[in-house]
Amino acid sequence: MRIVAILSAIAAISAGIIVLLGYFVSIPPLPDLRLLLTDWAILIAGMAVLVGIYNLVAVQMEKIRTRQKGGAYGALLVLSLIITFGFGLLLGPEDPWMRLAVEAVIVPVEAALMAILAVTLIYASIRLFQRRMDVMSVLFLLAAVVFMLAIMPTPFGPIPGDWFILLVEGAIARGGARGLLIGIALGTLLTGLRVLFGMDRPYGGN
Amino acid sequence: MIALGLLGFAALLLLGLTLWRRRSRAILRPIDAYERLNRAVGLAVEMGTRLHISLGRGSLATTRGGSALAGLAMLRRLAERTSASDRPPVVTSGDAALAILSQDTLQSGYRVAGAQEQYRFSTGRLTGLTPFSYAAGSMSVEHDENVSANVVIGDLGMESALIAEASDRENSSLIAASDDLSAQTIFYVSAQEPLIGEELFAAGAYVGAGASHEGSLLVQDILRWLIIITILAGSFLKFLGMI
Amino acid sequence: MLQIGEKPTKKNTGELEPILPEWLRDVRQQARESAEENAAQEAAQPKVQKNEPPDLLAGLASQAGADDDAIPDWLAGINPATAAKPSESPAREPAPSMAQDDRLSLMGEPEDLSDVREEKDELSEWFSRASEQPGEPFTFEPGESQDDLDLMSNLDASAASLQQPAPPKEEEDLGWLHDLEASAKRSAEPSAPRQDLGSMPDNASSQPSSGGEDLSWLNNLGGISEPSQPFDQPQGKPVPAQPAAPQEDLSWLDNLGRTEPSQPTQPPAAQEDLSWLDNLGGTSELPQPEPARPSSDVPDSSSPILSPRRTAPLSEEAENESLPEWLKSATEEPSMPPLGAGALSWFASHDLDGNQPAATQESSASLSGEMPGLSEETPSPPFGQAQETGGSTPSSESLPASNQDVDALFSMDVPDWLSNPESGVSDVSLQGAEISPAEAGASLAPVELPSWVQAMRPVEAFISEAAAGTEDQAPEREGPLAGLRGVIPLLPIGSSRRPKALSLTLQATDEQQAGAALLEQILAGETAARPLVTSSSVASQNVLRWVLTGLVMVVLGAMIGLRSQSMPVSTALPVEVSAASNAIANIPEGAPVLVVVDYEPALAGELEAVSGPLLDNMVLLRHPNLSFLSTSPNGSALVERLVSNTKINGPAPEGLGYQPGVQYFNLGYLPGGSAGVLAFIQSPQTAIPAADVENFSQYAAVIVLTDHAESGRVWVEQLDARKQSDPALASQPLLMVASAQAGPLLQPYVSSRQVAGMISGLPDAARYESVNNVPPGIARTYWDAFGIGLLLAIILITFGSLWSLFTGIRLRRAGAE
Amino acid sequence: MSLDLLSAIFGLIFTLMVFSYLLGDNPLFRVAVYIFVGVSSGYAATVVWHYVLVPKLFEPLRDPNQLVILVIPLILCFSLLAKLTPRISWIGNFAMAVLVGVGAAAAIGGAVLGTLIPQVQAAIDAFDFRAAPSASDAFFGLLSGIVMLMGTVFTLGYFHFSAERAADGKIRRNRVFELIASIGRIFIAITFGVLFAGVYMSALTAMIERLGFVINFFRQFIGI
Repeated sequence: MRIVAILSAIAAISAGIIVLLGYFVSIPPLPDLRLLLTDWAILIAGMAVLVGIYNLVAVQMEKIRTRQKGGAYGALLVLSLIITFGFGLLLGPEDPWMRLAVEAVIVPVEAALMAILAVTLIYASIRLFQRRMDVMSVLFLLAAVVFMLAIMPTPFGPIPGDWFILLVEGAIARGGARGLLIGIALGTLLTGLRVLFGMDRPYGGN
Repeated sequence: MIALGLLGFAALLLLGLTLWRRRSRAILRPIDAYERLNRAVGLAVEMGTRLHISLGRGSLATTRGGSALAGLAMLRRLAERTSASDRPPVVTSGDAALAILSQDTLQSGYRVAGAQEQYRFSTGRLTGLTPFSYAAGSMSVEHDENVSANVVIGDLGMESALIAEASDRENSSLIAASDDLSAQTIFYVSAQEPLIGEELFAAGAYVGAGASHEGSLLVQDILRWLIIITILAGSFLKFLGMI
Repeated sequence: MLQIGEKPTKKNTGELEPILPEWLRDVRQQARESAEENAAQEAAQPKVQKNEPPDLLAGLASQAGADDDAIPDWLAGINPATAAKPSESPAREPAPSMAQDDRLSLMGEPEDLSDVREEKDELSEWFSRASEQPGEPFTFEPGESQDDLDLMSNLDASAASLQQPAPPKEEEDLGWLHDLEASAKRSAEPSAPRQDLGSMPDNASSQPSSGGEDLSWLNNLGGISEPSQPFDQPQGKPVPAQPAAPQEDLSWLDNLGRTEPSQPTQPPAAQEDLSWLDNLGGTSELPQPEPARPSSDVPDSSSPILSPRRTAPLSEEAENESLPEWLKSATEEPSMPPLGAGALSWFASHDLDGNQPAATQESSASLSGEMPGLSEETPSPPFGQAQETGGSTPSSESLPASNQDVDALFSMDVPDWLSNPESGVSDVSLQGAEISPAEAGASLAPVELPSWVQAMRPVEAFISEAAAGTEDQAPEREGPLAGLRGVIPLLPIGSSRRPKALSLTLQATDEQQAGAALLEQILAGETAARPLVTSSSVASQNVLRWVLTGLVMVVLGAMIGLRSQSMPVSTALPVEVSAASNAIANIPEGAPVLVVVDYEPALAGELEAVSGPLLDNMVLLRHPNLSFLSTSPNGSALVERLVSNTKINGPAPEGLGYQPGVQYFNLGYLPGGSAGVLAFIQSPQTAIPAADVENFSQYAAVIVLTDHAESGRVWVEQLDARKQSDPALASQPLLMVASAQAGPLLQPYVSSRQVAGMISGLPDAARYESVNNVPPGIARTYWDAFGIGLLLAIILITFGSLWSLFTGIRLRRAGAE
Repeated sequence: MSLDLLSAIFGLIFTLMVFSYLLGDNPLFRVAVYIFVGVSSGYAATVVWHYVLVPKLFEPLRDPNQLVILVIPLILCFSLLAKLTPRISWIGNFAMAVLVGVGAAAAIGGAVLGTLIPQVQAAIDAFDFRAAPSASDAFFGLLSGIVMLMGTVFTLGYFHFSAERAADGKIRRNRVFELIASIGRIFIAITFGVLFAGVYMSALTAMIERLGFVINFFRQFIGI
């Protein structure tokens, strides 16, 4: 097993370094190798979806078999998944019947889930002071409310001074967002480097 | 060229600081959310309750994989620490490859902890292949599995509001971070102590995942100030019209 | 007779689950929501100590039950440090007993616990010799800091540490350090205390946070290998002691001290408790007929002897046990130690007669050292009460487990005569009332205790009487046993043969009564308040949800039902919107345009409303050939919906009459994220055979409809990289149509000119629509409802937050009062 | 019955079932959600099969020349099936390792080329007023540039992780860093406030769309 871990690490590091060099160095054949390896990764991720589907079904079947809480709902999930996947394999995703699955189930449920956030977000912001009563929370809610005020259409047109609010808050938000994005990029960079150095090996190696 | 230089510099710093950190531990600023996480882990072990760890839906074949890798590093450590628990944590993901990796990570963690028998394939779950189906599946886990704490770390978008709402309804603790700013905003308003910005990538260091995680935080600090200095100097020179 | 291995631990844990998570939440909320918790809130802590131990024992039992021998091994295996760093603690016994191993590995910090054992032994010895020393109360701290029972004090310490530091406590801690050093010098193994000191800062520094000692304690629970070197642990490398140890030691002590300010009024009572304990403590050491032997001599059979420390709190007596411990944490002074442990030490001390192994003597000695006096007189309640009055306590659910475990423990290694410890108490307590303080003082003479230990034997005849009597008795009204029932069994006076032995406990001084009264008061506050608060808060939360739902649905429904379009739309275009408008105007007539559908079905409604004006304007103005490419799996199915809702494929005159496969193409799904995008940019027809162009630069414009800043970023980054090698792409505008939540995140790319123009959210779309005279579409239809919805949200958030703020402040004031 | 009507009826039913969650978690909501998870997962798997595996893996196998190139990914892909059996799941580790390695490299490339360099460049370019059409534009540009610069710098500085142990034993950052962090916290709070407004507007638009769908359905049903 140890040799497997070592070979896996070698595979990950070499693939990663080739792709990374393909990003920054345009010396042939690095860019082509990068595309080839990313294609492989896409294929592996695609095959992983089939394994994941099995996992999804197996977990629900286990719930049904052991009569766990929600087992009956699990049966619904498995049934709908198998029917959709079965028909999808036969008919293809562009078939009108498959589009029906999207139009009749996926879009309505997702859109409705998104819609209920219009209530739950208000609820969460009302309860914010019950969670944290500090100046940052006050600033947060103040900024949100003022920004919505500046955006809000009224029967008399936009509120006076809306442009100034949008200018100042927009500038602050752009600056803050830029700082956050740069920070996240730094974190991503270092996380990726840890994997490329074999310090993190989530692929089964210790 | 600049990018390659930055990359090489970061790599060298990471190697050096990691080696250094193996000799002396870094002192990092306290982050309330991670203190809460460490308490939640210990209490879940102690009380026999379930920990729900959600790794988001960042596909590793895309650029969104960074946060997923950070979540996996944290998961590995949490797996070791919860290996003595009556109820092993449930790990949910919205990406199939990530779900497989979460199973591998759980197995590795338990193996190192000498508790292989704790591993069940059903503890590393794919709850959906699209963002909202993943969130909906995770809501069900929160509802059905007697979860005492939800640790949501990874790539999530607006669907994170559903997970936060379910956690609130189930009255379970929520420790959440995402690399997406919309999700961070939602967690900022929903979680007791929000994890914002790059704090997501500090998860490993704060749960004790090793010197490399500490080292990478120090490299982040060094690069951070280099970038700040570059921006300030560049802005000034640009204002003067010198560049 | 039941064996430990036969305990169905999961069942026990399952019984506890309904209680524990709720308690956990309550304690968390107390720790978080209030900076200065009042006594009633802090009273939640006894529940911790009351409820936690069963799980600890359950954990042990379950492992035993699952696999008598293997499980301790793997539990021990949880801590590679034991294998990785054998020489790290030279003073430690080389081979701890299986039971210790088991326990220690569950705690995950063998060094510390073995150290604790040593330390407690020294402390107890020190107690027995110098019980009048004023500084000695603090000598409880080290032992307790590593005691698995002070979970809540650890939790609250870290919680309180977020609120307030406690410099004075630090000095006390330093004083305690000196005391510890002093006691260490007197101890048989001088190196042990230093080792403890060395190990404590390691624990404290195991987490870099202010709650360090709390986190290290949690690491112990989690069974991680090296709480003292958490970051190096995965490498499994032993790390030498840190030079910063003293500092970290201070911080650890500081963390201990942090809880002090939360109970400024209690110390006097606590002090009294301590002095009282110390008086009793004089006798506690004496049962030890011999010094502690290395635990390597200890046979495995000692395991059940150690475990009851966790079992005891399950019983009614556990409550009593936890109360003084809790009172300690409430008063933030080291106070009355856990009676359960005392019970154990008493139990162990009697076991000495029953060929008790050396390690057990050692630990029992240390325990009795921790809680002198109690070790003698309190043991009877744990067992007698556990079986009879446990049901009347809040922890009644956990009672069966505790009884089984306790019985099992007795049945395993303990001589039968010891399995009924009440007898000792029954007659002890019986006599207590008659004993004068003078006699009590005399009873503390060391020489008397061994005889008392031996004299325990004949008393077993009283057990049944005592047990039967307890149910009928009224609870004690005063003294340290206040609120307990059956501690003093109704037995005929004279049934005891040792009037002097344990008489002191029943001598309640005024201070003890004050402490007990405070305890009762706090207990009453705790038991009364919690259920009401939670139920009402849950109800109010649901009501709030329903009210918000009703308001939003009714108001928006009315606006949509009325089809109101009365609100004017501003004609002032934001810079990025006008830039997008200009870019559309510059697209050549009939040129191919790539439209990337990169949003989830959840946001289809918004993205269709936001992209409609731009797409309609472009089709009306330039009649381009549209190629729809999806980078999300569901995207390709959303294309048809998009073109129909934006009336692109609708029949004229209402629609724009575009035909699929003629004026617009659905290229389908492009997998692979950035790699897929790069592949498509490099060679569209290779990536998607159905692509209508050979070269990406043939697209006159790229319009990305996205709900996610990351998706936009992928296109930005890949196009930027490609533009460096393909100058033809430089003139190709990249336009973003973004969801309102993604817009601000894409702004940096707009201001960096990587994105030529952007429409983000309904307001931009409505403005674009009205400025460019696009036929009114979805954006205009939604506009009025959007305005009213925003107004409603502003009002609800503002007044709701003010209400939240007001109630929060009121609660804090109430708490302060 | 046309597919459009069928999808409208199902859409209405599922929308109302999901809305019932606002009254509390209930079986209707859970039925809708579980069916949704099954259907969306099945559809996504279908898309992956038809758009990824078939065109990129299976169809090219017909061409012997492609076979040589595809043999490695083919082996890697099928080795993943070993993950279905824990006993031999290690066989799939190589495939996952390649995926993780490529993903890490993609993440690094995206972070450096997609965010770090462009964002730093954009922060600097905000002070380029040579193209400003008027003095007032230049003034407002400068004002906004300064605010953005402060926002970027203080927000970035807020996250500084390294700290030190103070004399009182508490762990805290250097005073300068603490000052920067406390200012950065203000920018972060305002930034999140603005982002929250955006998030809410998206949710509100979705709510309007769903309510509009329900109301229009009944309106057409009644014939108004």
